[in-house]
Amino acid sequence: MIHLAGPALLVAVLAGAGVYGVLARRNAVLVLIGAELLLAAAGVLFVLGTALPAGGLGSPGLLDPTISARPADPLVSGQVATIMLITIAAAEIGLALAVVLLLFRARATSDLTAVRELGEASPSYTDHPDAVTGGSLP
Amino acid sequence: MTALAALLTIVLPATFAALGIAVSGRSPVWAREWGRTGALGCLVAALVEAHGVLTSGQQARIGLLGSADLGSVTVALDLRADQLSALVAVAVAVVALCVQVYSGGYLAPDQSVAPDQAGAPDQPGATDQPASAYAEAPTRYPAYAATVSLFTAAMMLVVHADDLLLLLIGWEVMGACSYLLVGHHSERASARAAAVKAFLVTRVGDLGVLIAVVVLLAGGGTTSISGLIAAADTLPDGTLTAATLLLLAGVAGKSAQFPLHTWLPDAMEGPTPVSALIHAATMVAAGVFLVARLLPLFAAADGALAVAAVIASITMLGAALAALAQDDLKRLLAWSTISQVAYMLAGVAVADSAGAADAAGAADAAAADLAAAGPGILHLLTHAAFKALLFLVAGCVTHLVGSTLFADMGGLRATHPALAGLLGLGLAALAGVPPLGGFWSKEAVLTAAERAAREGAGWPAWLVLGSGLLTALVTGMYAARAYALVALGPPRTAAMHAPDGEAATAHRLPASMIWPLWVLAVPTAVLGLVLLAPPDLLATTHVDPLTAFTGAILSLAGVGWALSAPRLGTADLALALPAGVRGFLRAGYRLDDVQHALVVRPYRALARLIGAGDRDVVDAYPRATVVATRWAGLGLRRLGNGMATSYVGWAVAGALVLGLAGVVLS
Amino acid sequence: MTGGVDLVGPWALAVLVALPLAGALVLLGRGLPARTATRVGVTISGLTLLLALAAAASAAPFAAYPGSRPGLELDLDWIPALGVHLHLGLDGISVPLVLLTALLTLLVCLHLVRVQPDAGRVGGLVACVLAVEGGALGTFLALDLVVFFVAFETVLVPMWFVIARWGDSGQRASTLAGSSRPGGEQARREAANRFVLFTVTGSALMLLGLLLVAMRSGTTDLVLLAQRGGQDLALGVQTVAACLLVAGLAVKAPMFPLHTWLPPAHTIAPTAGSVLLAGVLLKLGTYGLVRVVVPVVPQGLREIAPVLGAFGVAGVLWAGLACFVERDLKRLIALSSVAHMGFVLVGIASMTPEGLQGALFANVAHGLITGLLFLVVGAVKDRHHTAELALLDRNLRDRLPRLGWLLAFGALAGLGLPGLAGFWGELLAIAGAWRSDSAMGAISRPVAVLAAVGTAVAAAYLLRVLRRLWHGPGGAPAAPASLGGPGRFIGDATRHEVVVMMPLVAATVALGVLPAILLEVTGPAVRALLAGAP
Amino acid sequence: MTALDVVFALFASTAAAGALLAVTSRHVVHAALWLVLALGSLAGVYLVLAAEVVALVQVLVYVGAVVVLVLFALMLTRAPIGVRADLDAAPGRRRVAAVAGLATSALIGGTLLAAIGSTAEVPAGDGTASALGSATFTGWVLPFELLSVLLLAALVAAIAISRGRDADTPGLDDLAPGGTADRADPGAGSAAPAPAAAPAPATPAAPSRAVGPDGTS
Repeated sequence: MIHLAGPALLVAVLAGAGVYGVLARRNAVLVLIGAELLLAAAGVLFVLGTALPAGGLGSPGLLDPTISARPADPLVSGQVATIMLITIAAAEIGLALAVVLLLFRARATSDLTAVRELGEASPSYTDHPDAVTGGSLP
Repeated sequence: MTALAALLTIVLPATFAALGIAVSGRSPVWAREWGRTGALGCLVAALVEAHGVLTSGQQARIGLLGSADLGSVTVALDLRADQLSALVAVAVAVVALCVQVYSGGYLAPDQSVAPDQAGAPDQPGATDQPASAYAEAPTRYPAYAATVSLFTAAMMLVVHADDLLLLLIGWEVMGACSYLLVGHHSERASARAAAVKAFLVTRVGDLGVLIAVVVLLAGGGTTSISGLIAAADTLPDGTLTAATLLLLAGVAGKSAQFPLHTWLPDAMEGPTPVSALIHAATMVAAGVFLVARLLPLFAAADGALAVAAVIASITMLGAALAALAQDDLKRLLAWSTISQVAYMLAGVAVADSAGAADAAGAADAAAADLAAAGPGILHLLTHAAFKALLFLVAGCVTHLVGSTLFADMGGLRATHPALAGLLGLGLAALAGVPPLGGFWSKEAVLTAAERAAREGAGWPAWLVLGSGLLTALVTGMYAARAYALVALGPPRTAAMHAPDGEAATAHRLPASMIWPLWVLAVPTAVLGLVLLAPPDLLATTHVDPLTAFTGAILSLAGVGWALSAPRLGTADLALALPAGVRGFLRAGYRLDDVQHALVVRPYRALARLIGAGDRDVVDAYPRATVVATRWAGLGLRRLGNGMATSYVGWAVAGALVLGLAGVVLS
Repeated sequence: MTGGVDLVGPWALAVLVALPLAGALVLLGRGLPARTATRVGVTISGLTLLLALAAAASAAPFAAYPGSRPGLELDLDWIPALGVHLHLGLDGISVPLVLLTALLTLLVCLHLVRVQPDAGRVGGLVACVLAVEGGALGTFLALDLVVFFVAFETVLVPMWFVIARWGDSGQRASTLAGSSRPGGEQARREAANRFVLFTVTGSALMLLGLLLVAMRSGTTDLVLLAQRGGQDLALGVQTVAACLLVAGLAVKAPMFPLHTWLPPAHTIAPTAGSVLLAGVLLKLGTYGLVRVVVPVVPQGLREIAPVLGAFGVAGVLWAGLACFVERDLKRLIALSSVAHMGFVLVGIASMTPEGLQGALFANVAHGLITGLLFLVVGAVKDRHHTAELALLDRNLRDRLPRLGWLLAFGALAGLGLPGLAGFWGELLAIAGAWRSDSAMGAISRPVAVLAAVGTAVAAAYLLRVLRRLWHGPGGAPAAPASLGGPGRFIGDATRHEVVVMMPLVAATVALGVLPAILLEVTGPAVRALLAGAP
Repeated sequence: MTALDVVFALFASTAAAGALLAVTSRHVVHAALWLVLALGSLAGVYLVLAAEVVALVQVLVYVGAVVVLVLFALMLTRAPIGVRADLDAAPGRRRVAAVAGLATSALIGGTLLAAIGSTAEVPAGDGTASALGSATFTGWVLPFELLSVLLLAALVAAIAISRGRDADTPGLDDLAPGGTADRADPGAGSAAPAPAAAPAPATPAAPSRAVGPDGTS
């Protein structure tokens, strides 16, 4: 028996921190840390979902404590989802770190602000739009 | 029988027009015969119709094109046959037949270079084409003959229409045919310009008819002429006034009345038989016919007839003066047509009150309505005869001398006495010399005007009377002047020689060009006799002896003055005028220039402006869309700056906005 | 009117749409040689015309809902989840346009048998023509908003191909001094893209309007909607829907300030494409106005009728004046379409029986006359390899008499000469505008007078063409020798070309002298359409 | 206020603090270690929420593998030791990021609190291994299998990426000879790439490009 407001607040804080981390960091690895926090927030939310009465956020039990008797969810959906989430996150970070490593080997940096080759304003971006649209209407 | 005949007067020429194009191919001979057959059939039909109408009374409601479901009303597109239509139809058919026959000789199929062409009044660019080029071209005769037939059919449609929509069809088809015929010698720039001008000026006038039809349809709920006449007194005043004034605009355009008359003198660019057709019986007469046909409407509308009278008065005198100064036979005749048509219009315009005085004696109201237009119609008939004669004679003269300029003519009496006699006959009828047809009809108009003036019709009638008397004098002058210049004096040997070098006296005219002249000479001389046993239409048409005497004296004075001019020291009466005045009159008061400055040039400038506006203003918006899209694209491209965190930032922002929207909206 | 002859059943309507589309698929799938492809096209379009005639005969007598059901009706479930029916019907409003479309397609296919564009495979062009026919017939037969929209859009794609692939690449306009128009490949692409972008934008607006109507009234069935006559829609909704629908359809019509896609598209398109564009595509817009806007949102249309009428008459005058200074013959004819469709818009905006009768009549007349003019001008252009008025040889009446007379006939018909088809539509549109106090209000009479003036303006520009091209000194060509030299041979219209054009000439004359043919068919339908409107 | 609440508050505040420090620390390795703290506390949170298996997995995968992986990555990319000012973006950008983070927190927190309500207290569910196991291998077996395929794919992809396919790809030439990637232990699960990339012997070549400040330390 715990108060649900706590986990909710924790989710909010983790998500906010994750967003900040993703947006404010330059180092690719640190950006990934932010992403991990976002995923973690999602995981907490899933587990919180298991703790909710049947029907989730739409359940009448949320507002009326007398209907708090919760029929057991035989599939324990929230927790299973969290586990899967963690797995996916692990796969993701493995891949991401591989990319970061490759980037570092190619560019000798893991600073994301220094890698802009795919940007439209890059001097190496040669596909001029006029070549695509074929000029203007008369 | 009458109904069938009336129908045939329209259908026969139209059918033969189509046959002439479709069956004859490029063979001019076949085309000529198709055209003549059509005209002959038309004449027979018209005579049968006239006989039927005169013996068994009028007939209305002859179906032609079924009915038209206009939405809120269904109009029956009917024809009618009454004395008015029958008499005019006979005149039209006679003239058309003469013209078809005459054209066969005049525009002889084997003679590719038309006589008009050689010495046409040289305007700048008039001969921008070597004559040989036209000689190579296939003959245009089949199309010409078919167009004349179609022209006849259209006029017959106007004459017989009992529905304004039908009348409008004939009315405008005539305009199109005149365009085709005036532009017959289209290798000449002047002919092209004249054709376009003829069509456009009359079309502008026709807008009046078009809108008048719409107004009457909206106000009266029908376009049937008999229906409208029956309802003339119950129609709203505004509808009546608007419709009649608009119709007058169309009349002014078609009948070449001031200020829309400028096309007619230029239309002399057409072959001479065409001029005879247009001037004598068809196109210009259609305007007067329309007013006569709708006279009860005009009479019921305030001021419409007064306006018509003013227009007619201005036109008849002004055109007569302009005719006096012309140095070209055909243009003189053209101006005389304008003047004479104004007589008819004046006769119709003043006729109402005169006719009303006698209405009590007429059989019924409808007949009285028709009879009121009698003087004008009588003049229409006599004019048809003598003007056709004059033009055809002029064509012969042109054929002989190869020019239409007075400067190239002279001494016709010595070389071709019979032709000169016919010319004299026509000109005397034009001048109103008794006892020719023209005299009676003109005096009938003047009598009607005088009676109307005396019976309190007010100043328009007086204006018509004064203007008419003055015009009689001037008409006598220019008619006699024309005769003096063409028939009297020594032959111009240089010009009277035929192209092949034969002596002028030996140059023979084809028979097909001669006998239409004699046919037309008969009514020219004796049409006045119709007043001895007038049909109902002319029952109220009288000639007042005193007025007739005054008119005749004035005409003869003009004739005498002009004929005696050589003894006064100048062969040409016009030379007695100051040079400036002469030039001004010859140019038709320079109204062409005014028209050019006030209408044509502004129109061209406006068209250029709009043309540029279409490209640079209206189309600028789509093109601006292109530019704007490209700039927007360039701007949005800057968002794709290659920085991964920036992309994530936009994604987060989007998610936040969506989430917020969800919260707010729920 | 007497009852119809039951030649065919309702299934004919579905076949009418499916037959040309199937033909198009067959032609696309098999790379047939040009001869066979055109034969197939002629066969299929001929069958379609016959079927259309039979269906029209079976659908008589013509009345329209809501007074009675359409003469021939087919109603099948299509998308049950959305309540969309495959609802086709043939009534007095659609019959003339269905027949016109079938006739023009047949003529175009016949024309393609001998006269083929310079570039591209003819089989594909015939396929596109048939696809356009199928889409257009679908539009004219649709009695369901969704079906209407789908068919309306179906026409777009093949038309894009027609312009972009078989368009006129030999434009010489750019060689003329002072002409800034590009030529060749770029011109084709631009014209095609412009056409698609304009019309797709219009379609998007129209779709919004259709959705609004469908959402608010809960049905997409046109018969139901027309029976309600907008009673279940609030005035505001009606006005917004009418604005969207009119704006969308006016692009296609096209209405005056939205018309700039039309001249390049018509000019660049091959003759077949030009004829279809003028005769069929433009009709989709005005047909939509009559079929959807007038009965479904009558009060909304009444609210915006003054604007529609003003733009319509502005188009009449604007395009007429622009034609007067236009230098390219084909472009001139194209611009004149804007003027003619201006009359149609004025007629629709009047919301009177006369006006609608005039609009429907002018629709058909324009298809016939402008179709004929495009065929003639296309023939002239093929022979001179340019349509620039200044470069074309003059004196057509002597040099090429048959073409010359056809051109003169077309021009006279185009300027609304009474006795030919063009006249009645214009007269009735003007008459409708004059009486349309209830819809157009204070501007009704000025609009009528200005529209009448437009007929004189039309005379001015068409006579200019005739004076320049038909008349004129003959013999040596006015064009410089570099454009082919004086010694080249230019033949008159072939028998084949004359045969293709003659039905249009005959129909123009027939409708001109016997307007009852068409007016009797549309009359009851028009009254029924307006009866729903309060 | 039960004991569980207190325990939860302890774990939660630790996790929150760790998370905040992890994203704000100017020391790379510290950031990684703060992440360890945060994720580890989350395991406690899961325990309090009666999700024992989840807590265990969290410890195993996150604290045990992922963080180690992160630390390896930091080492391999020559991450600087000590406080650095260039880890964060420009101040303006940081402010934007802070606003975005706060907005996210506010939105999520507000929504959740409004939805869950402050009064509802529900018994924590049971997250025993047997319950989860039966659930996973009955109802969730298909997603579970799909997940395993995903993991396998990620494993292969990580190897492929870090090893490269072409010999001429810049930077891959500098991998240790003998293919260290071959020594990757499939059984190590998601941690597989880490040993693959372990001993990078030399400074990356980065031809024709100035070596950034991160690479020079």
